[in-house]
This record gives sequence, C-alpha cells and structure tokens, in this order.
Amino acid sequence: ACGGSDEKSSGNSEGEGSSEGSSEEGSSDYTVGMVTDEGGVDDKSFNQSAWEGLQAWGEEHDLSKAHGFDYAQSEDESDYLPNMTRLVRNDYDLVFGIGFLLEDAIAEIAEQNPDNDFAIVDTVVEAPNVASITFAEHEGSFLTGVAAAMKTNTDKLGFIGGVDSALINKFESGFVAGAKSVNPDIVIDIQYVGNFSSAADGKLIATRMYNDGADVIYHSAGAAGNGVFAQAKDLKQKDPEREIYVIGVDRDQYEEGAIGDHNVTLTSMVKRVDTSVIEVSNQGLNGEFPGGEVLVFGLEDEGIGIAETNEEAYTEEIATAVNEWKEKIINGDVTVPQTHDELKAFEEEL
Amino acid sequence: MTSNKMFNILVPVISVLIGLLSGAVIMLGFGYNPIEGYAALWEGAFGDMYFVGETVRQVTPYILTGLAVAFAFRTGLFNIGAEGQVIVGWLAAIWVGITFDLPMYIHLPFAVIVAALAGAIWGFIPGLLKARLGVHEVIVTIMLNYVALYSSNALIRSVLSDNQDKTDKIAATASLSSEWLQNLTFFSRMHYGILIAVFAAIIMWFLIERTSIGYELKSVGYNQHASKYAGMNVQRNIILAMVISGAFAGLAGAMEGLGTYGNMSVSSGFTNLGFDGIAVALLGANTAIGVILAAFLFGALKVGALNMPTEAGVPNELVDIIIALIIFFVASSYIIRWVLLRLKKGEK
Amino acid sequence: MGVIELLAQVIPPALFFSAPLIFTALGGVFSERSGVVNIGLEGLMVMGAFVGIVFNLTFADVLGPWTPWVSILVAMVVSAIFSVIHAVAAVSFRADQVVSGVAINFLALGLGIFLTKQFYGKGQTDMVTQPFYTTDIWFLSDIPFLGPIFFEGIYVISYISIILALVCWYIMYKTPFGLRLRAVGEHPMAADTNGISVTKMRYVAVIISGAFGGLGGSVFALTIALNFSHATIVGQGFMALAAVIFGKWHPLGAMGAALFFGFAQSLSVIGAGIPLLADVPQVFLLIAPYVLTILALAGFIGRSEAPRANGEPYIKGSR
Amino acid sequence: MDYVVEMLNIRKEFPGIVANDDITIQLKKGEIHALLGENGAGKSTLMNVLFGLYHPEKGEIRVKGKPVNMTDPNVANDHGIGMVHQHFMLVEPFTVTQNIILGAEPTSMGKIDLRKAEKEVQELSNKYGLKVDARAKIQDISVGMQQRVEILKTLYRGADVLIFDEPTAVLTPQEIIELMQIMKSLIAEGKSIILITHKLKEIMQICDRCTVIRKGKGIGTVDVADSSVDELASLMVGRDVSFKTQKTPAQPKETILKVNNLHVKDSRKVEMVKGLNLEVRAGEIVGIAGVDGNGQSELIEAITGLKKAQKGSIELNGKAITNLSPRKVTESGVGHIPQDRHKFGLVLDFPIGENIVLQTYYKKPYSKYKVLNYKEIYDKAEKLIKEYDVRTPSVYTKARALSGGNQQKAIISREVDRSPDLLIAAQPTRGLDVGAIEFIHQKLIEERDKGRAILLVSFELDEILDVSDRIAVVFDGEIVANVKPEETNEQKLGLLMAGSSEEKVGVVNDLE
Ligand SMILES: Nc1ncnc2c1ncn2[C@@H]1O[C@H](COP(=O)(O)OP(=O)(O)OP(=O)(O)O)[C@@H](O)[C@H]1O
Ligand SMILES: Nc1ncnc2c1ncn2[C@@H]1O[C@H](COP(=O)(O)OP(=O)(O)OP(=O)(O)O)[C@@H](O)[C@H]1O
Ligand SMILES: [Mg+2]
Ligand SMILES: [Mg+2]
Repeated sequence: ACGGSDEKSSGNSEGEGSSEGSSEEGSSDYTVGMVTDEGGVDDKSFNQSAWEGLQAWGEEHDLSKAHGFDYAQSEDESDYLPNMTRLVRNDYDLVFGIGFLLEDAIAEIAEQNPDNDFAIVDTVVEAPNVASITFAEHEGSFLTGVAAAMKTNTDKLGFIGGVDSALINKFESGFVAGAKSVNPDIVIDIQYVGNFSSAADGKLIATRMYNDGADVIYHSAGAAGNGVFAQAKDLKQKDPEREIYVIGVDRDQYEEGAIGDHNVTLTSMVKRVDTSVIEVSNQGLNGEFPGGEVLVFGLEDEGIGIAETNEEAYTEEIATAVNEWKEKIINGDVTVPQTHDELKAFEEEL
Repeated sequence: MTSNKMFNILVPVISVLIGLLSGAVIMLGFGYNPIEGYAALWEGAFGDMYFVGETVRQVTPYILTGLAVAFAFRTGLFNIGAEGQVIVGWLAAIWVGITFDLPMYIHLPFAVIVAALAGAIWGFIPGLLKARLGVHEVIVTIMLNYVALYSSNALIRSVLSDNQDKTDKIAATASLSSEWLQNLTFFSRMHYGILIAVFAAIIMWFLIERTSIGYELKSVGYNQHASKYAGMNVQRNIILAMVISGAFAGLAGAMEGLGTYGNMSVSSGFTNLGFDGIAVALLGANTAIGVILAAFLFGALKVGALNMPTEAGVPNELVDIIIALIIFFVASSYIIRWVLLRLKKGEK
Repeated sequence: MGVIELLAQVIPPALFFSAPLIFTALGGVFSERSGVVNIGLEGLMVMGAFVGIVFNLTFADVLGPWTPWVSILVAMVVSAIFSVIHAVAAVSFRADQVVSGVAINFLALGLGIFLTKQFYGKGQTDMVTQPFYTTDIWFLSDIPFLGPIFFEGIYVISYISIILALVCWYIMYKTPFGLRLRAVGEHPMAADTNGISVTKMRYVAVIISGAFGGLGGSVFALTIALNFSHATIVGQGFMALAAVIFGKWHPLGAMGAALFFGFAQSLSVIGAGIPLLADVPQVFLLIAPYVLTILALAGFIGRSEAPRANGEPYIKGSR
Repeated sequence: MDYVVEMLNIRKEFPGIVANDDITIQLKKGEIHALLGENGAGKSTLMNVLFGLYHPEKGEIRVKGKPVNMTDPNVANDHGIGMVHQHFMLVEPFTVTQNIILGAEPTSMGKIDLRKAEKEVQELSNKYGLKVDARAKIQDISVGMQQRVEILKTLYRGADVLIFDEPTAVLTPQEIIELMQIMKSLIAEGKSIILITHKLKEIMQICDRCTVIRKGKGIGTVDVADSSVDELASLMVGRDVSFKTQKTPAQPKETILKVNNLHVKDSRKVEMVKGLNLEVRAGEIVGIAGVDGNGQSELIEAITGLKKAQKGSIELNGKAITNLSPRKVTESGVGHIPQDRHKFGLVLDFPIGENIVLQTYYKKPYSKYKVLNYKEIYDKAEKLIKEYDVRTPSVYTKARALSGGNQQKAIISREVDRSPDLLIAAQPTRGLDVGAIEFIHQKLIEERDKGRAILLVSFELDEILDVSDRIAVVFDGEIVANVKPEETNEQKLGLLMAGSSEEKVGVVNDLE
C-alpha cells in the first residue's frame, strides 16, 4: 500500500498501516520535529531532555527517527531559522524550538507558516499557532535553596549563573528565596560566569566560593558548571570528610558528582522538558494543540522536580522539609519570586 | 603567462575537489554514503530558492569579515580581531536602529556607517598601539575580542534594553531586509546586505589595486624602511590599515544586526564570523574576488551542512573536517602546482 | 582581607588556570622559534583534550590513579602525530603557515566531535572518573606564609609546567639543539650553510609544539573541564598564542605571560568576592584581564620582534 | 700539478635561465684563484654549487682528484671546503662565538661548552690575525668584523679550501688591506682560495690565476702575471672598458646645499655628526671621503629627513629643510640613492615598474585623485629600463628577482630621472661590475653637467678620486679637510681620514 509514497512523507507507515501517505490530511498522521540550540541534542541538558521526550513520544506512537519525528541541530544562532524552515518544509506538523534563544526564530516562522504548529521552550512567543512552554524554575530553585540551607554547616551558600539574564535571574531568585525562607541569616554568594562555556571560569569561581566558606553551590551555568563539579570533587578527594556539595541543574547531575565512594551532587533541579514535549505533542496529535497558550510546567504537574538520587546526602529530613515547602508552593501559600525586584520584596516580608 | 593564470584558477579548484574527495573517503570509512551526503549538502545549500537565499544570507557577513582579514594581510598585519569588530559593529548598528527616528534614506545609511565606524574604532586601537609602541597586533586583537564580547553583553542588558537578554527590534527604517527578497526566496532572511558586501569587495579591490592609498598600504606592509624613505607616513598607514580592516568587520556586524536578526542578544560566546573570516580570506588568497568566491564556498558548506544529518544521517561535523581539508589543500597549493607541472612535463 | 589571604586565594587558582596555557605556549615558542607560525595551537589543544579524555574514560578501570598521567602522555603522542600535518604543509609543501594553522584548528574540532559521536553516540563525553587532583605539597606547604600561598591545594602538574618552562629555556639557550633551532628561525640559510637541516629542525619543532599543545589541552581537560565537548577548548589556544608573543618568543617569557593571564583571570574572579570590589559592575571585572594585558603591553612590555624568518617557508637559494 | 678542487663542465639551470653553462674551474693547492665576471654572470651560483647548496644539472666536482657528490653543505665541510658568502650567513642576534660553532658545537654533558668555544675562537683568531670579539653580538659589530667571523667559521670547521664571494665589496680600504694580509697568511698555512671580486686591481695584487665567465659561460683561465687589468676587463665584458672616467672640469655655480653646524645622533643615541659644515654647489660633485662610521650615514639620513637633527641647519636652495619629513625633503628637490638598497631603496615584493615610481606614485600623471594610472607607470618604467639598461625579464618582474647591479640601476634611474637639484649617492657602485660602474659614473657626471649638485659618499677612494670635483674628508662627525682630487692621492687621503690634520699631511687647500 505504501509503494507510491516516498520515505519522507510516508512517515509511520510500518506497523499500524492505517493512514499511510496522508500526511497532508493531518491529525492521525501527526509528525513532530525539534530544533536544538547550540548545545546540540546530546547536551546532557534541556536539548537532550527534549529529544528524549520526543523519542519516547515517537516510540509510543510507533514512529521512528526521520519517520514521524526528528531533530535539527544548530551550530550557531544563524541556523535556527533555516533548521525550522527545513522541518516545516519536510512536512512536520509541529516544530519545537528548544530554548529561549530560539524565540525570534519561532516568532518569525510562525508568522510565515500560520497553518503549522510551533512550540517554544523556556520563553513566551505570542502567536496563535505557538504554544509557549515555560517552567517554574524559580519554584524548583526555591526547593534546592531549601535543601541547601538545610544542608549547609557554614550558613554560606553559593550561586553560579551562566550569563546574567532574565532566565538565570529566575533561578537565582528562587534559590535565594528558598534558602532565606529556611534561615534568613544565611549568606548567599552570587556570581555570574559571563558565558555558559568556560569551565575554567566556573572552576575559578567555585574555588573562591568554597574557599570563602560556602559549602553548597547551586550552578546554573551549562558547561561552565563542569568546572564547579571539578572543583567540588577535587576538594572532596583531598578531604573526604569535608562536606561539600554542588546542586545540579536541568537534569539529575548525579553522575557528574561521583567521586570514589562519595558523591558531591546534593540534588538537582530537574526540568522535565521531556514530559512537556510529550504532552504538547499528544495534544497536537489529538487535535487539541494549545496554540497561543502559555503552558507553565511547575511542581504540581511534575514538570519541575527535585532529584533525590543522592540518598546519603539528601537526607530524610531534607526531603521532608522540601516536600513541605513544595506543598506550600502548590497550595499558593508561598509565591516564589522570579526577579531581583520580587526577591527584594520577598526578603523584606521574611 | 596564460598558463600561469590557468594555474591560479586550477589550483584552488583542485584543492577544493581533493578536499571533497577526502571527505567522501572519510564518509565511506565510517559507513556513510558520500553521494547521499553530498546530495544532502547540495540540497541544503541550493535545493530551492529558500536555501539559496539562506546561503546568500550566510555568505554576506563572510565576505565582509573575509575582506577585513584579507585587507589587513595585504598590508602586513594579522587581524584576529575581526570577531570583536563584528560584535561592536553589530551593537552600534542596533543602537542606531532602535534609538533614532529617521526616514529610511537617512536612517539605514546612518546605521550602516556607524557600524563601520565602530568596527573601525575597534581596529584603531591595535593599529595605534602597533604603530606607536610596536605592540603586536595579534595579542591586542585577541584581547579586544573578549572585551567586545563582555562589554556588549553588559551594554545590551543595561543600556540597550531594560535588563533584557536582547534588544528590541530595530525600526523598519533601519532594516536591510526586504519583503521582495523574502518573497522571492520563500521567507529566507536574505537581505540587501549582499549588495553592500559585494560593493565593499569592489572598494577593497579598488583601494588596494588602483589607488595610491593602496600602494602606500602595501608598501608599508612589505617594507617599512623603504616606505619611510619614499616619504610615506608609516605609522599613519599602519593605523589606517587596521581602521579600514575594522570597518569591514564592523559592516559584517551591521549585516547581522540590520539584516539577519534585526536585534542583538546577550551572547555566551563568539559569533565565529571573525574567525571564519580568517579562513575565508586565506582561501581567497587575500584578494577581493577570491574572498567573494571563498565566502560563497564557505557559506554554502555551512548552510548545506545543516541538511546532512536530517537527510543523509551524516553528522555535520564532517563538514568542518571537509572545510579543514580544503583549506589545507589550498594552503599546500605549492605541491599541487608541482604535481601539475610534472604532469605537464610528462605530456611533452 | 589581608594581602596574604588574598594571595592565598588568588595564586593557587592562577596556577591551575595557567598550567595548560604554559604548556601550550611553550609548544608555540618551539614552533615559532624555528620559523613556523603556529596559530593551530587551539586545534592542538582540542586534540589533546579529546585524546586525554577518551583515553582516561577507556582505561580508568585498568590504570586507576595513574590514568591521568598516562592520559596526558598519550595525548602528547597523538597530538604530536597530528601536528605532523602542519609540519608537512608548512615545511614540505611550503604552505602559508597561517592557513595551515587555521586548517589544524578546524580539523581538530571537527575530528574531535565527529569521533566523539562515533565512539559514544553523543556530542560530548561523560565526565572522567580519574582526573587530576590537587595536593598539599609535602613539607613545602608547612612553610609559614609561603606554604599556604604556593603549596597548598595545588596541582602537581602546575609545577611541572613551570619546571618544563625552565627545561625548555635550558634546551633552547644552552644546548646545541636550541642554538640550531633558533638559528633556523632567524636565518635558515645561515643554518643550512652550516650543515643544519632546516627541514628536520622545523619538523622537530612543530612536532614538539604538537606534543606540548596536546599536553596543554589534556591537562586543561583533566583538571578543569573533566569531559570533552565542543565547548571544552574555546579560545585557550589563542590565549596561549598571545602568551607566546607577549613573552617575546622566550620560554620563560611565555611562562610569565601565561602566569600573568592566570593571575589576572583569577584576580578578576576573586575580585568579585572582595567587598571593596563588590559594587563594581561585573563587566569591568570580566574584561579586566584582557584590558590589563593590553595595558601591560602598551605600558612596559612594548615592542616584540618575531624571529626573523618566522612564517617564511625556506626555499634553498632564494634571496 | 695536483688540483685540490676541480669543477668540470658544470651546468646549472634556474627556471627560465641557464646560470652556469659548461663552466670549468680548477684550483691548485696554495693558490689564490680569482673568479671574474659581470653581475649576474653566474659566479655565486657556481660557488654555491661547489658548496653543495645547489645541485648542478650536469658536470662533475672533484676534490683531490676524487669525484664527490656535493649533496649539501655538510659534504662540502667534510671535504674541507668553506665559503664566505656574498650576503653574510650570520645569525644577527647570536654572538660571534655562537655563529662560529653553530652546527659543530663543543659540548659537555649535552650543554654547549661556551667557555671552551670562546677560547677556541680566540685562539683561532689570534693564529690568523682575525681580530674579533668572541662575545659580541653580530648585530653590534662592524661589517669588517662580521666578515672575519665568516672566515673564522670556515677555519673552525677545518677548511683547506676557502671560497670568498665578493668579500671586499662591503669593506673599507683599511679592511681590504687587512683582508689581503689574512688571505696571504692562509695561503702560507697551505690553504687554497677562490676569490670573487669585481675589483681588478685586487686580482692583480693578490691572485695567481683568474677564471673568467661571461653570461654563464666559461671564457677561460689566465695567469694573472701574464695579464693586465685591461685584458681582464675586456675578457669579462667582451669589449674594451675605460677606467679613467672622462670628464671636463667642473663649473660650479650657486650653492645648492648648505649644511651648518649639524649635530645628529644615531639610533643608539650616540652623537655621530658633531657640528658638521658642508656646501655643495650646482654643477659639482662633492665626494665625502671617510672611514665607515664617521657620521656619513647620519649626515645623509639627516639631510633626507630619515633622521632628526639635534642641532644646526640644512638649507636647500637657500630654504631651510632641517627636520622636514622625507616627503617634503624629496619634494624640495633632493634625490637619494641609498646605501642599503634592499632596506631603503626598493620594495622587493613590488614589481620593478612600481618601484620606479616609489617617490612619485602620488603625483600626476601616475595618479590623479589618488587613482593610479598603471599605463603611465609602466610606460615610464619601460622607458627608464631601456635608457638605463636594467636587465629584467619585464617591468612586471618583482624587484627581488633582479641581480644587485640591476636593482641598483633601477634605483639610480628613478632618482636621476626626477632631476633633483641635489642628488645624494651613497655607495652607488658597491658590488657592481666594472661595466656597470662605468655606466653609473658617467650618469653622475652627466647630471653634474646638467647643473645638478651631487653629493657622493663612498668608501672607495678610487671612486672618490675619480669622480669628485672636490673632496670633503669626514672624520669623527666633522669635515676635517677639503681637497681637490688632482692635488691629492690615496695615501694622503688615507691619513686625513685617519684624523691627521691637513697641515701635517701637507696639503694646502684654498678652495673656498
Ligand atoms: N621596518 C621596521 N620594522 C621594525 N621596526 C622599525 C622599522 N622601522 C623603524 N622601526 C623602529 O621604529 C623606531 C623608530 O625608527 P627610526 O629611528 O628609524 O625613526 P625616526 O623617524 O628616526 O624616529 P624618531 O624621529 O622618533 O627618532 C625604532 O625603534 C626602529 O627600530
Ligand atoms: N635562486 C635563483 N633563482 C633563479 N635565478 C637565479 C637564482 N640565483 C641566481 N639566479 C640567476 O642566475 C644568474 C646568475 O646569478 P649569480 O648570483 O650567480 O650571479 P653573480 O655572477 O654572482 O652576480 P653578482 O656579481 O651580481 O654577484 C642571474 O641571472 C640570476 O638572476
Ligand atoms: Mg654573486
Ligand atoms: Mg630616530
């Protein structure tokens, strides 16, 4: 039956065989693509997570890579739009832009292709055919702040951000608010690397922070964060008794923290980009694409989570406290600040 | 004489072919189909008007950064700082684009000129230090790249936007993009900048090959003592060379700001336009026409490469390898020349 | 914060930051002293980082704590072999040396990522389990004042880099090999008429630069990044090149320049933690190391003359 | 008779040119053998073949009767052949000792034993009377000492056969005398020498036999004792050459150049010109005689604007040109044939045609509104090249590719053609063959007769005596004597140049 159709459009023909060759018809033959930012599809971060989600979604619907779902990887900023266009041209019904960097590209392509569906992760694009997927990173960061505050022996914490930007400020604000909520006297040392790539600078900053007495550092600095792990592990190696931790970001960075029999990853602020991708893809498949909507994935829907992998460090006590705060946030008892200004107001109320 | 000219064309062409061939061998070695790979590459660069448009869009700043590096080379200077000059040019273009309210025929040229000026200033610093104090331009330009990157990030956040990660879009009156070109190329981001780039190449050619200014610049590049003897102002020429080089790179920034993006984002790393410009310049033998051709090759490879993973399953890093091999073979043109001579002799 | 405390804060990071630059810059000194411009240092570092990490990941179980040491040796060897490409182009094929250096940079990165994808099926490796760790250097760390500044929490490899710089200085200025190498870079024809093979010397020099660049890259990867990806080496090779020129093509000068970079970088990062500087907008601290370098050059380092024959292919009998 | 070295039927080609065509030269033990030929005849090429730098297409080299394949300089060294090159093969930032031992360093435990080396160098230099400062850097020592270093290099390697490629071109007369003594003592040691020189007098003085080549072909070998300067010259050029420049007495007119109490420092901030006074009038050639390093270079550089004068004034046609920029000086009517033609005179990577307009490129008709007119430029170049007999494949050839003599002719054509009021000629004939020298001297005199003022700086007393209408002797930054050429001779000039006062020398002089 599928003889006439070429590979690209026949998509999911094997297996179900119900609707081959009818990609232009839509719903039951829904195909999904995604465009990564420079990090690439295996960045061990949100790009990878998105791709894992898309793969899972594809498997669930009996599709295979390049037949029903696929990704396009960007080498630099100028590649976003051509990649988007390529996927649209290849008849993908829904195209995800992974990361706030793709905001302009999505806005543009959505306008050019009003009949296609698009989704952007981590920021908001206002267009009727774009679903904006955002995460309540501040809420997750709040909980890591709680965990850090519970864990610290020095009452001194560190936050290392990549580029000083609205998104990373959100992480910072949530983290500080969480920590101060546990103990208002806690001191938080904040520094931005200036980029997401320089592990050397990440390590230099971590060195200083640990030297200055911080014992838990939350990083939100991409590959520069590798330097933070490197420094923590080095200190741990030198003095295995010393309590020194890193809090990972985006996905469970437990592996990065492994050092001999120890692990310096206290926890990680996990962003379930994968579940968000699956959910939006399914909505599209079912003809309920949330175009024009801003979807916030937060604690409630498990779009944001806290890793509990490090059982040794992430004690029962911490888990309990974190869960209590989580409830409060979900209930609306606590509103977590997202910006520096909101944080200031939050701190004044403490 | 004629056979010499033929050689000058034949050698780079052969270099490119050998580079592509080596790429094919690598693809074969790792179990990819080179024909599919290159077909995807071609498709991705020239497959339809959209991709042609995108290729041209990518070529535009490459021409300009290539010219920047080539111009400096022609005058005996190595400008590794095109990268930083692109960034400041971009920033300046955006600044003009969003802060002024002017009719298009003033606004657009104004923005373009200010971008060139910004790049020129960024080239002036290493030029001045080189001319006056003998400080090596390579270090200063490397350092200024970082200064440009970090400062422009800070300026975007604190001055050009209200603590945002990117600036507003420029006014339409400062934009290089054109609906006509976009319609022609199915919404590619091709813009009028290509005309500026080609025009800049003509200027470079004219300046270097046809004017007494170029004569002086080349002379100072070759032999400062003789230039001084001949009454040229050596210091001024060194500075001028870096200023012009910087202006070309600044224009490349304007292409991005006023043409491709219409704004500027806080950036975590370099645009790489400046570094790629080194390769473009050298591939183009530091001549204006060579730079245009090399920029097209480079742009087509870069844009086409994006299509390789999707269409043929070939990782696009392979294109970096192929580009490297092409550069390598162009660099080694002596040996190709040598072989060709041998073959020619053999014929006789 | 007292001066001693400040130094104790600033110097150890400066040392680990500098070490890869020192290694790589020393390689650059060898190559350029022989008359071969090497802007491929970045690529050589990439190759070193790639090999160092891959080897470390593969053999960590077998070699245990010795893994990083063997890894950097292997990285040296592979990068040395890799650099032969540059040597062939620059020396035998009379290529424009800048061009072939650029090719090395492209090739190393392309190859590194491509092979990573082939080996691991993803664009970046896992973190190594056997990186280098810091130590307190026995006895020396107990010296009052100096101990904490220079010998506590230090990578042994940092000191090896400094010792290597001294060794390179010795080789370059005290041995026949060094004399010949420098002669080849200054006046290849003079060397040739004295019976020194210009080709051989230049090959050796470029291969040494490959080995040292690989060493620098792998040390960077195994002390700082701990994995390999496209973002592991971003600009360090160019900084090393700057150190070569800053240091006036002298091994100790290059070392000094690399230490200066490390110190400036460390100071700018640590500076953010000093109350006095806390209110300074961050951008000034970010650009401080680079601006300081330019000021240092303009202020008191000044003119640096490259080896006279640097960048020129040697063609017998040409005038 | 045994030959120590024989080169038989050597042929060496460069792309597009046969530099050596069937040349034979045989060197006897203990002789000084001259190799004579015009610029570009192929002398250096032949010697480079012998030294293993070039590989001949045809021919055989024998050392002590045995055929040797001279693959590289090492082989030559091993066979006891050493060469002092026309352009010194010295590493400038290295010391004398380092240059001498380079490639054959004495070591102890892998380290260069510099002390031992310095001692050896000192011993060697004492033995042959080659005064050098073993620890000085090459860039700081005089050309004469650099040459002695070159000689020591060959001796250090135990050479028995020494090749000197134009060693005297760059030397002062004193140094030349010293060099001849050195050569004689080398012969006395049982060594053999091949000497390339354009100075026929030297050949007559010191050589035993002379091999002549012309345009790449061997003309033959003569016994110097049976020959004469005139014969050698005509053998070499293929026609008769006149040595005494033909000229009428000068008719000086108004003063063109007036230098008053001039003080100039060199690049090391040492004062080299110390209150110098000088006048040159239209229609006369003033020769500056003096030992190198007595302020001649600084004087010229100050006049031409390449160096700043600390004190004093320079006037041209009555107008001050003190410390004007080189451009301004040139435009006020000064032409300059610089001493170092590679450093100052030419942009070697420019085509010869573009070098012809190096001083005038910005003026009409070569450029208008800053746009170059290549047709005018190359037409001009074609014309001058023909007029001055500059031998080059074309005007589009890079200056680098020309022989020294032809480069010099190109420069002279450029400077003379601008018809400057004052023409400064610094060492205009250094390294040129007799034919070219004759040509250049004639040009200078022609210009004089057109009413130009000419300032000639030369270390060749022959040239000074021959060409000048008036001689100003410079010593320690001052003009210490003004003499007429017909009233003096080499000996007297030599004494003046060494700082003896005029009275002592006994030349009374009342030109002014
Ligand atoms: N081609 C060159 N390459 C490198 N350095 C040069 C070159 N030309 C000149 N210099 C250097 O520039 C400096 C000034 O040169 P020079 O003394 O020739 O100029 P000047 O006009 O006499 O200067 P001033 O009038 O200031 O004394 C010196 O340090 C010199 O070594
Ligand atoms: N490396 C080379 N490549 C091409 N041509 C060369 C080369 N070396 C010399 N020639 C040419 O070969 C010829 C002989 O040159 P050579 O240097 O031997 O002359 P020479 O007799 O030493 O002249 P001079 O008296 O000026 O030193 C000249 O025409 C010269 O231009
Ligand atoms: Mg010669
Ligand atoms: Mg001066």
